[in-house]
Amino acid sequence: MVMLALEGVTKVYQVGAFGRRKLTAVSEVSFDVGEGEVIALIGESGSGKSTIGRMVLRLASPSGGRILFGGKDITGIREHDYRREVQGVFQDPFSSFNPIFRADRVLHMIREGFFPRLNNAQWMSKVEAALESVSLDPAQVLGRYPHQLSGGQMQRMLIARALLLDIRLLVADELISMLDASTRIDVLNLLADLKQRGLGILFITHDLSLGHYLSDRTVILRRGEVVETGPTTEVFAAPSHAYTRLMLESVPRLHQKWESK
Amino acid sequence: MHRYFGRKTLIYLLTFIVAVTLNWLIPRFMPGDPVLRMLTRTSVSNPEAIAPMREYYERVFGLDVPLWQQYVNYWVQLLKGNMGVSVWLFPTPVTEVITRAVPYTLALLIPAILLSWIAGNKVGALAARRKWLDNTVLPVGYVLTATPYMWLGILLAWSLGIVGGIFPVAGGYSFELRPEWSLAFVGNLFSHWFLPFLSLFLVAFGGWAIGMRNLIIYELEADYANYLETLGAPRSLIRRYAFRNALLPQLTGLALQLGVLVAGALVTEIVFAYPGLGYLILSAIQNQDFFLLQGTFLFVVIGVLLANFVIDVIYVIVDPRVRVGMQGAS
Amino acid sequence: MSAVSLQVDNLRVYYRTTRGDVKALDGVTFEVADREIMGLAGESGCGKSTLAKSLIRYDGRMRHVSGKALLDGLSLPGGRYTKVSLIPQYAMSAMNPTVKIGRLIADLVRAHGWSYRELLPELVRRLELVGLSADVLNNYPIELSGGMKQRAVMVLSTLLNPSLLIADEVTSALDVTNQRAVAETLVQFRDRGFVTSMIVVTHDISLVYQIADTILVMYAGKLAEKAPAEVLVNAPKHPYTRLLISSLPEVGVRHATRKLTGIPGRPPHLLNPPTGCRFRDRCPLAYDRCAEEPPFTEVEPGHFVACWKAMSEGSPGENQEACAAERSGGTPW
Amino acid sequence: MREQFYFAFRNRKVVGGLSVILGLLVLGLVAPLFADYGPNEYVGPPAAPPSGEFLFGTTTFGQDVFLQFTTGLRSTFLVGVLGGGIAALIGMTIGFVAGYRGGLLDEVLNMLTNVVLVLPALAVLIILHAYLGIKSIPAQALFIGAFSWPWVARAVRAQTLSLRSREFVDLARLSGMGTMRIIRREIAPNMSSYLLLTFILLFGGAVLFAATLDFIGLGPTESVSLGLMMNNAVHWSALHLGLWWWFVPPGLGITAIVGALYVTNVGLDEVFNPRLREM
Amino acid sequence: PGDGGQQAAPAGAGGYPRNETLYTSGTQWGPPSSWNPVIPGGVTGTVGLIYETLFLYDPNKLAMTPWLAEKGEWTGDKVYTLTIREGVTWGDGKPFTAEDVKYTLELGKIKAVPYSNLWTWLASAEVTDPKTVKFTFSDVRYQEWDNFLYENAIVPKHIWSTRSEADITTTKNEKPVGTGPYEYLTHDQDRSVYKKKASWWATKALKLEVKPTYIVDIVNSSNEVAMGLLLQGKMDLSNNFLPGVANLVKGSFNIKTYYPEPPYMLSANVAMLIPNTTKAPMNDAAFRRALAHSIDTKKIVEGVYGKLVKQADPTGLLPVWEKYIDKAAVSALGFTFDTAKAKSMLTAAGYTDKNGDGFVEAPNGSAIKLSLIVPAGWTDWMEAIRVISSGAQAAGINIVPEFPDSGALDDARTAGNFDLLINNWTEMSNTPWTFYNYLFQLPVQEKQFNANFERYTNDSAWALVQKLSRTPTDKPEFQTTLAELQKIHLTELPAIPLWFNGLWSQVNDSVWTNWPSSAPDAPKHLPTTWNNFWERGAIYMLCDLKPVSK
Ligand SMILES: Nc1ncnc2c1ncn2[C@@H]1O[C@H](COP(=O)(O)OP(=O)(O)OP(=O)(O)O)[C@@H](O)[C@H]1O
Ligand SMILES: Nc1ncnc2c1ncn2[C@@H]1O[C@H](COP(=O)(O)OP(=O)(O)OP(=O)(O)O)[C@@H](O)[C@H]1O
Ligand SMILES: [Mg+2]
Ligand SMILES: [Mg+2]
Repeated sequence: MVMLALEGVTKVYQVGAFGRRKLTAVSEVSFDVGEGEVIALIGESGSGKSTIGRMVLRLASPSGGRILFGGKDITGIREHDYRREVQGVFQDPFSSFNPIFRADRVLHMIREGFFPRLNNAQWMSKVEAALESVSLDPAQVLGRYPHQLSGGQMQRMLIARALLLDIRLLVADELISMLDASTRIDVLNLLADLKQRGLGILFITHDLSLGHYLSDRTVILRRGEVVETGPTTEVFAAPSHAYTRLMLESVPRLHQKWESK
Repeated sequence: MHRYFGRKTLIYLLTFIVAVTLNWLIPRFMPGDPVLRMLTRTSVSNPEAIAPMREYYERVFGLDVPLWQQYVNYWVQLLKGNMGVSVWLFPTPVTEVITRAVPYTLALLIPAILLSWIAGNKVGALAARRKWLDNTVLPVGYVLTATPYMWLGILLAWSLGIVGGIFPVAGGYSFELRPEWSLAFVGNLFSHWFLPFLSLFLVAFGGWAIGMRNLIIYELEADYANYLETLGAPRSLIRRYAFRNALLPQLTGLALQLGVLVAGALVTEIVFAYPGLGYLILSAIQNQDFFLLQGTFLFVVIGVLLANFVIDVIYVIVDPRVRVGMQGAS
Repeated sequence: MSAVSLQVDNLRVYYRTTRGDVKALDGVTFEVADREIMGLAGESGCGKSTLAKSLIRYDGRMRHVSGKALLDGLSLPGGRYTKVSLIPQYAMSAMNPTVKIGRLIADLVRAHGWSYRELLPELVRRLELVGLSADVLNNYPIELSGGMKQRAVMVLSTLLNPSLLIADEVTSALDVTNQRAVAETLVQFRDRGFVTSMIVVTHDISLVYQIADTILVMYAGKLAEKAPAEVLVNAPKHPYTRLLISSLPEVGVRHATRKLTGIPGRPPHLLNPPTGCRFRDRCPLAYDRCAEEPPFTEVEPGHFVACWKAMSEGSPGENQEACAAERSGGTPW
Repeated sequence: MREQFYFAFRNRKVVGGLSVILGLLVLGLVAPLFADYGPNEYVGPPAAPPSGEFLFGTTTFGQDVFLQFTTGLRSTFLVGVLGGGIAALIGMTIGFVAGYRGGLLDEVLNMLTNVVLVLPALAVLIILHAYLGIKSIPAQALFIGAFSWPWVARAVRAQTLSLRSREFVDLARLSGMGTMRIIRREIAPNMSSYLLLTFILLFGGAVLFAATLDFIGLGPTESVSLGLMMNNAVHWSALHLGLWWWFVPPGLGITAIVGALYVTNVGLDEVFNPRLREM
Repeated sequence: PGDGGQQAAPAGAGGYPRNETLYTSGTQWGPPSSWNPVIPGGVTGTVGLIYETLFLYDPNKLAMTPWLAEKGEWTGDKVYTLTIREGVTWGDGKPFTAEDVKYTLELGKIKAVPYSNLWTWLASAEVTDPKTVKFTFSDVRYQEWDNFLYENAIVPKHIWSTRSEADITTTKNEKPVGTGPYEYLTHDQDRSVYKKKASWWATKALKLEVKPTYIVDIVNSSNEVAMGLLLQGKMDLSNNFLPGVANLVKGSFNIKTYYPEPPYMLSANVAMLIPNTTKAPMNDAAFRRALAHSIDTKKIVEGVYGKLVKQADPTGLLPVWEKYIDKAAVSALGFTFDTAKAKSMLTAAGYTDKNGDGFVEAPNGSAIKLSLIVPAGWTDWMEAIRVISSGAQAAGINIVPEFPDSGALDDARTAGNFDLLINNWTEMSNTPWTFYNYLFQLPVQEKQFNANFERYTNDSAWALVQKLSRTPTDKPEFQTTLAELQKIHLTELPAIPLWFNGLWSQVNDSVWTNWPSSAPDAPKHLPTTWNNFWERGAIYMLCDLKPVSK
């Protein structure tokens, strides 16, 4: 069942003084995300992945096309209501936390915005449940400062933050690219668990192997345009677009050396 | 490039318009009647004579037409280079009063600005290199920048002028001389110029030295410095680069500081009774000569704008980053 | 790979901090042979950059505690640029923004007593080799794109044919396609003799595997394992290396078919690292001997490892087979 | 935070600077309380040099220079705090809003900033003072503040621009926070050390500004200030009559306060900026 | 001559020989800007050194001295006949004629000329022969006419008549051609320089010769600059107010003042406390008198001015008019500082402290809080009103000193929006009439420009002032009218005389000697360069000077 659908979404940035120059970051992008489905949005730097993510999160508005959520144009949904169901986690765990506050502030912000009426005990039990669902020990992470947490812990906490709401779609923008190889896989596995619980995920990455590991379907983006899309296994097994092939050839693999050009 | 200068010009133009309007506006909504002031100040002894004179001079100063027309006239006249007639020094045109004073102010300001900038930067750069120099330059620099211009002026006038008797403490040149191109006269000009110059120079110098020292230290932490270091480049090369790069923010700093320096020059002139713009401004205030005050204000604004513009041009010449940014490349 | 080029012997370098010394490099001993490209891998914070830096230059906070590093008999740090050179991680900002690239190179080589004019033909040749025209010498760094800058820096760093080149995370900020180009250029530089040997620092084992002859894995300020690339990837002996490799998602591995697992726990803090094997707390194979520090010993020719278990096993044991079995679960393509 | 306090109290510049500032502040607050006459009253012999009775001597009228000095310190601190505070408030508001909101508003505010930036502040203040006749220190501070904010706005804008793209801001938006709340609760606290440094510089600037205005006789007329003391000293020929005790203390006071502020600023910069600590 | 003078470079390398040059200052407060004698604001000496007047006024003899005029007399009820002096030539060699006199007076028909009101009471001026001008009046104002005769310079018709009306009132007249002893040589922003003319009519006619070849008048930038120059001997005569100069006179700096002891200076004008008599309680003479008793003028004289000024006579009449003062009236009606008396006077008039705040309230119970204003920056006056306020407060009158900007103060004074202020626009002149004209002028208008700032309405006093103007000085009536005016002033006190401002003058006698002073054998002329004082005899000072022989 289609949950989120992008229809010919375009984003043009005005750059330079008085916006005299135009930069098309995203151009006529269409794809959809189903309930409990992981869509990998893969592309190189500057290809417009984050811009799409931000538009889906309504942190930026499209200059053209529509984004539908549950069949409704998202601009028609109250922002507050929308955010209950769609949340995001970003690339850089270190800059996702305001370094001067305790890390759990990100959780309490949700309370202010969405659950002002819960009393402390109710709230705490909710928080603990969310933390446990991302396999964090509440006692270990609550009340700590961001620099006292590991990258993986931080990202988990951010996911827990999203889970405090009854979200249906999570936009994960490069959420593991800053993590160490060993921690990265744990977060990735966590996302896979969430998917199993019915959460739709828009998984944004430049790392083909990560996209491949997790996603059901893949969208390959290049300079703001979709060059290839399809079920992940198919895209990776038989890339139809030259660009996809080039990327795949360039990926360094263990146990298999690059073929010399 | 065009866009960059277009934008800058727009800002300067806007500033100019704001300044002119402010200038025009303020005296018209403030207490005090300039004409009356002029008449009463010059002790016209007969009360009955005042009313007709007042009427007459209102016309002379163009104060008898509606406000909007005064505003338009003001611009028209201004663009013709006419800033009106001084009330205090009636009937001398304001421009004439100003042109007489300007050479003195420029003679103070330009060398003080340039020399302090150059010397401050050099010494600051040296200080960043040597611990002992740093330990002297830094405190001295802080004391100097923190010194109010007039106080340093007062101290210099008192110590080197009045007590020491080495330099004269007032005026542009001695009263027994007439301007001419002789060694004696130029020497005399110089000796009168020296102390006001020195006080301006010293205060500004402190600021630049500290600025440069701190900037160099930042620059030496920059990636490129680190890289050069890694490649075994000699300290002197790295310092040369750091110095060069630090000069750029210092140049911006110069543009930002212009207003302050001009202000410093004004008060210094007052301390040393140096016959420049500062002294004119003070007199214009004391004598409520709005026209002269407006004129000097505009003059200062135009001067600062022009200097800013020159700095912009220099900046573009020396900093490739601005140029490239302007072309919209990158 | 004949003569030894770089010899590092029990090198200890600490960082001074207010809370005590951070033991970022705590007694490392290894060699890099002539014409060897050695990959240096490990988790973030394990001391890779510290090792790289201490071969070139100590910064204000680094403290040499013991040991030495010799490059062709020259004691390091020393011979910067002519003997040891570095391609920095921050290639984008490595060049003075206000000086033309040609001028920068000229200043730099002259400072080392070379004539820019004489070097110019070679410089142009090398620029062309990496796909840059000689015009870039007349450009300011800002006028080049990120990739161009990276390549210009590579040429600049190796212009004087240093014996040892250290490339610190040169590819991590690049896209896959550029990453490959840069990595291959590094190999070319070695092949053409621009540099004698090379240390490629990276946290990406699969990348380093593509270009390196040998790979050295560090853990918490110490060496864990060094072996020829092929061996290290296919038959690692140190449990840490094994776990690390098995946690790497690869194109071909899918969660649905094979769930990878991470290494539990976090690396120890280097202010007060535990005694004995530093991986002990996270190691599934740890036993009482591990309380004693394992030496970094050669268990097979060219294969060094610091693990009691690995040493006692001597040859690939059952663990190795288990790993191989797991791998076969991946999609074969 | 605690670490910063630790470094602040170990930093010689911070400790030295703060001691001078606090010392003078306490002097200004306390010393006038012990005088049973006003700073403008003729209480001693005219033009007496410093003595046990009149620590800093007396003016030509026989006013107590020490009392004037200490009373003047109060004005100096007041004008510094108020003027610096107002400039900080304006500059930060404009900087935050321009940097965070961006777009047309940013263009307009930026233009405004640039215009005020190139206007020579002292010249503007002089004409404003000349026409309006500033009477009280708060009024003077207001005017000083109103013209010394642009560089703050610029700097804060630049910082906000970079903070705005930090992900915690996005996260705050995702959590339903409004613009002003984000600026107040997410962005500003992150810059607090920077804002403190800015305020210190503005404080010093305002003190110098006020002294300059007072000196040319455009200061608040109904109070005692250090600038006014210098003005009076010069006006009553203290230089020629050799009454150095009349014009040295006020200038020294200003220099000490402003210098100490600058030094504290650098010290704090070192505290907040670990990179500089080693120097 | 202007040009010729400029070309004739002085001896010495670009300078002026010190022993032939007189350095002065104290009059010119801004860059020299006008040498036009017709409009106010001319450079020091424009009238006096370059242009001259028909008469001088001699404050020692209280009499007019013919100058460009040989004589002038009332030849009819309303007719004044003036004979001009022979042998006077303009700087360009043309002779000075009766036509010049007529022409100059008729300039007054231009509205912008300060003496335009002359023609409201002067009917005609006729040249009856080349030496004689006959003036016919519609209203004879003897005092005002005398005043006119010695204060206004005559200009050469042959030059000025070529100028348009607008030119005449706006020209800077950069090449002044006059009859006086000096010609204009050059100027810069901070100085103007005069050179002695080769011949001056008075040398032959009156045996007078000005001694300095050059006069360099230095523009005041501030008093302390003047003090510095004076101390260094680089200035001979400073007509600035130099606070603290008393110390220097006592020291060995070659610095002298007119009197070697307090008050050091001659008196030039009277500073008065002006109450706004249209407001309560200042409209009550009893209150004003009580206020007068509360002021410690001595403290002002000594504390603020360091005894450089003199306490004013209660009548406000300057020392030159000493002989007109009605001593009996002063002892009966005068006031002195006496806080207790001020208090009792207040009580007697119904002003008592009803609410116990330490200050009196008006008889109707309303609180009194008055502000006393002087311009910000006028430090001596600022100090003075602090003394006045504290004195008044001690007597129970709540007066607070305030220092508005001088423009705001001008407005307040002109429009009558003030409680109390200080003003001193009453200068030494040929007649006390100017003083009473200043004091009592009627009608009080919406704007009072330069007289009767207290807005005091007293028709009989004003009638007396007008009568005074129409009375020749030598008539006994003159004295009696004056006495009546003094009585009215002392009983009503519409303005409270405080102190006599000095005719600030300090000389350094290391180059020039024989300065006017109170010493028995010294000249007694006014030692000043102030505008309008040359005609009050200061010109003689230049003739009396002697260079110190080397
Ligand atoms: N706020 C903005 N204003 C102007 N241009 C922008 C803005 N945000 C992004 N862009 C531009 O839009 C293009 C797409 O950017 P985007 O961040 O979506 O790329 P990305 O695929 O996420 O890249 P990366 O992998 O580097 O994160 C880039 O060229 C970028 O410079
Ligand atoms: N200047 C310093 N002061 C104190 N500790 C430092 C300093 N630089 C590095 N360290 C510490 O030394 C250890 C090793 O750092 P190093 O930079 O060598 O790691 P790395 O392996 O290069 O990590 P990365 O992959 O993140 O670059 C880390 O624990 C780090 O926190
Ligand atoms: Mg992105
Ligand atoms: Mg590193």
